[in-house]
Amino acid sequence: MVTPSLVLFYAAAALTLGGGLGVVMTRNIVYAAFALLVAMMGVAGVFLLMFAEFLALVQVLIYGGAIVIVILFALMLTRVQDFEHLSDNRQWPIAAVVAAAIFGLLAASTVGTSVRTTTDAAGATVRTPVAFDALGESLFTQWAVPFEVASLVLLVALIGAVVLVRTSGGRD
Amino acid sequence: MQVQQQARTADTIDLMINMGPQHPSTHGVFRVVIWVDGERIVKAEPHIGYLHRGSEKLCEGELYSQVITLFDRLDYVANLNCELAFCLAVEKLMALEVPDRASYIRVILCELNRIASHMLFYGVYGLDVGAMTPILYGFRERERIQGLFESVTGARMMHNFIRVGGVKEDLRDDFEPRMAVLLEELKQGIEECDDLLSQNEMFLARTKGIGTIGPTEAIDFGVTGPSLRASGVLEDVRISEPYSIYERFDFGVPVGTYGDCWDRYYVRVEEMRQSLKIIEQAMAQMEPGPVAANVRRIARPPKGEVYVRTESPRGDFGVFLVSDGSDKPYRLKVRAPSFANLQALQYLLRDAYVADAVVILGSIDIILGEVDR
Amino acid sequence: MTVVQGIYYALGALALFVFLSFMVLVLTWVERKALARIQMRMGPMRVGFHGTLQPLADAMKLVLKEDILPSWADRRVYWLAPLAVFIPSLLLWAVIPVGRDLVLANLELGLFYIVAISVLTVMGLLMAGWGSANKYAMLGGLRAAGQLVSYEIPFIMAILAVAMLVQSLNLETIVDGQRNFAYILVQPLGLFIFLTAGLAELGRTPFDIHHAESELVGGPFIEYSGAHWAVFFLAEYINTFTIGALTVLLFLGGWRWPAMPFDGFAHSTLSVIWFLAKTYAVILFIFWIRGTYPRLRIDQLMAFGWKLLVPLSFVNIVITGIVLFYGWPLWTLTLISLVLLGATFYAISRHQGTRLERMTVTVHSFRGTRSEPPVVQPQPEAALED
Amino acid sequence: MEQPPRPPRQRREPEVPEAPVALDERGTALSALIRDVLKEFEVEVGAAVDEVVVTVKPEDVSAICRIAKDDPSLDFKYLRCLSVVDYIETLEVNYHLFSLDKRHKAVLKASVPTEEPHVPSVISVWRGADWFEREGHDLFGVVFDGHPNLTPLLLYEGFEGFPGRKSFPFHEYDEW
Repeated sequence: MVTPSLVLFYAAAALTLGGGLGVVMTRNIVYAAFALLVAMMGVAGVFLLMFAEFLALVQVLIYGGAIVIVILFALMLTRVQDFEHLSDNRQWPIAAVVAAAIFGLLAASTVGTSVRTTTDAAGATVRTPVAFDALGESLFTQWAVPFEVASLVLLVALIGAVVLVRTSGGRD
Repeated sequence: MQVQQQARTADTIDLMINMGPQHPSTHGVFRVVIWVDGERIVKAEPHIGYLHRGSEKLCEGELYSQVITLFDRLDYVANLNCELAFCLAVEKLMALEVPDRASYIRVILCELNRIASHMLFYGVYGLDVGAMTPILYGFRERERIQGLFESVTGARMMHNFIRVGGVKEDLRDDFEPRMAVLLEELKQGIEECDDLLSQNEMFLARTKGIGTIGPTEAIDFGVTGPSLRASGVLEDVRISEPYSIYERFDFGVPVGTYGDCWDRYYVRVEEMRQSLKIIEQAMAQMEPGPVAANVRRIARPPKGEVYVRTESPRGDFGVFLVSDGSDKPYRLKVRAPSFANLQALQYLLRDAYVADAVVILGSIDIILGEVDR
Repeated sequence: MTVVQGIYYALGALALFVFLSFMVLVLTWVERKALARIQMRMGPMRVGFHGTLQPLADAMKLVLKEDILPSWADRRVYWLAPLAVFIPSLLLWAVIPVGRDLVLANLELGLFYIVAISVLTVMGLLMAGWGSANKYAMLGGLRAAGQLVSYEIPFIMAILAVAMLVQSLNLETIVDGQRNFAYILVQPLGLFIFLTAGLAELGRTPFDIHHAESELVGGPFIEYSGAHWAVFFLAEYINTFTIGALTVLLFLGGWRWPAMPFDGFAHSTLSVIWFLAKTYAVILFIFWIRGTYPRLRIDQLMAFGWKLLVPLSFVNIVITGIVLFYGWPLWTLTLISLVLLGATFYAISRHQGTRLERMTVTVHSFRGTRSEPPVVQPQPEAALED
Repeated sequence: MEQPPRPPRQRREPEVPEAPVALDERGTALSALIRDVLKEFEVEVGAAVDEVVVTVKPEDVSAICRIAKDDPSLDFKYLRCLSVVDYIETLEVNYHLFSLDKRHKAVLKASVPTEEPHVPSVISVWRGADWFEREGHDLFGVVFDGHPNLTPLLLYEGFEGFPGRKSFPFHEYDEW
């Protein structure tokens, strides 16, 4: 049965896939960044269809904001002509194998995860949205350490970026 | 010509930006090529000549009376000051005695012209720093002055009013009452303009400490006028070499301290007040009488050469006149204040931000008609 | 999701679009008239009574105008950029209520949605800047990115502090929480941060750095003309309207009357009018600023954002948290907030270059012919720097 | 510029009156002072209307300007104007100098042959001379030796001829 949700899901999935392909296939670094954004938006759409509004919005906020920074650096630190003569990498079979392996891993873990559902009065399965206060609470109690580690990683990346763009002869 | 090579903080490529000749903030057809590193200017190179009409050469082919019209078109916002400089030069060469009333009319009109010019600067400078309203305030005042000019000279901009030996004609009967009204309006207008922009925190943040130039450098570059006075040099041709009848008036010369954009701006605002003072005194001192000396229609100054400086709104406006005794100037060199002031631009732009470029360029108040001639 | 729901949302979106377009038309007229008042002129007077039809005429002109594609432009990016700016600005309104239940989707996460979507505008500006193949546009786009990303933080933090007061991210709940007093009375500091950051997000004077007519000649929009420029324009004014509406919703009590004798339909209609009136008051304030202030420089803007607004917004959250945690009465928060606001203004006024004392130049007076030599004053060693 | 240039206008015979010289006391004092300071150079001190005129040899210009600026009694810190006058056979380079402190003024003149107009640049003395010299080079073809960047300033690159000179046709030129 074709429901609007299914249509929307296919649309979101197509966006995700198209964006992902765009990232790896374009020669233009700015295009790649834009395509990445499209892929991220597609993922957000999928989240939304799964009633994970919070996750979807986080996706938009973090990646929307982050991609801007990526593009900024792409524009500032590279020249488009740097990539014109880039040929296809000869190691693509290995890359394909690795990609397939990761895909398999992700798919297996997704299939293996049970989704909490309840049944409403009419007997249809309804996904219960996660309560946000519970989400917040578990983030800052049970998962506080991973949360902080993640932010630390971002900090390190930030400092790394700053260090990378500085020449050794720079002042102060 | 490299302004100053900065120590780089990141390994980047400079972006070359061509500001002008079609750019809203270059005040005419002026082009400055700037190389920026991020938002910082590494190098700036001004290009002029887009408005070069060969005025000096054209003057050599015109009668003395016809040259005046060409001078109108040099500094086209302070036309009367240009006319005055030329007429003074010819008069000096001919050792002409200008009637008192004519001198007073000249001074009144020139000072009005100075206010009008500074008002234009005020408005445009507001736009340069991103404020929208000042230009309308400035132009309101300027419009009032030009209304009066129209009634006196018959033209709003290209007056052709000051003549060798005097002025074209006497003032109209309604001049005095109109002038009285205008003076009141201007007094209030200048205060309003001052209130609107001068002490605005953001305006201060944009102009204080930006584009500084010290007195020694300023003199070295030949910077004159308000831009020089802003650097703390007390130099005003009306004071140091009084021409016409300027020694009869009591007026102040505003002098800045830091030589930054704000000082250059405020010196001009203050100058408008002083101009009003001069006009008031002149109106009080003026007496009826002839307005033109007895000069032949086709003037033939004696052979010789003379250099005359006047204080135009932009600075030291000099006319170097070489006469061979004929009815046309043999050689006429105009020392345009904007031309010399603009040379300092490269120095002023060192280490500035892109946004400062506009503010700095605006603060030296150039008129391209005069720069290129 | 059913088909009926889909149709409902589609119709709602259409209605929203029409409503917003109309509001933009009104806004442009109001802006021109307000600025004209400030600048002592008449503003548009020709088309319709006092130029009321001028926005329509302008819109028609823009649509009929030739759309120019610069030959070096990156076609796809160039044409997509207006949409990338416009769609987020429209999407925002999906959750903004103009009255009780007058909203397309009353999301529980309303505020979070707004925060997330408003980030996306940057992309459009960057795309426009990059796609135009113009150096001014490029600089403008980069400036926009830097500015918007920086000011996102205080913007979010100011919103968050309000959400803490209500313990909800739902906009209607937030308005309901202000049934006794508007939050401007509780968090004046929050309002200051929100409005300032909001102005920066909008890119309006004094933060119109990426347009910067005087140096960048319009920034990212420099190459656009006709309908595509109109789309940017539309988005910009919708965003202005959004900030006005959000200010009213978060700090000024939304559509709530102090006392309302009616109920039912009359109540809702009057509420909406009341809400719009408040919004326009805020927007007029924004226009007033535009008529008065010059533009900041990019580094000053960044310094202001990172050195002042970001710490302040964190402080705002901390004090709100402390007051809420210890269950102190809310007027203590008002007090602390006001003190901090005063301290902020004092700090700004003490800042070199923006000192509030009157700056002036020396006037040397003379009488008669002068013979004294001019005074060459020593230049101060430390020129004013910030 | 196909047409041959018009014959240059003849200068009038000196039947016309000369402008009277009226030096004030500052000027008189200055001319004595200049004679004193510049005695090791071959200079000729005269006067024109109200200004002291110092005629110098072109090769001395740079050195004399340096002295004029640095000597505390002359103190010509301010170069008011630098102009070139075309006297058909010679080009005369005029330096209008002014002292802001002492308030005296003088003109420095150096005549160079039109065929080979070479004057040392004074840009190292006054930075403000930069554009004036470029203009002189543009319009009159005077070569200011030592100027770091003698590129066209007012004219477009590739312009032929020197439009300031008397020999340049007045109206018969191609519009750019």
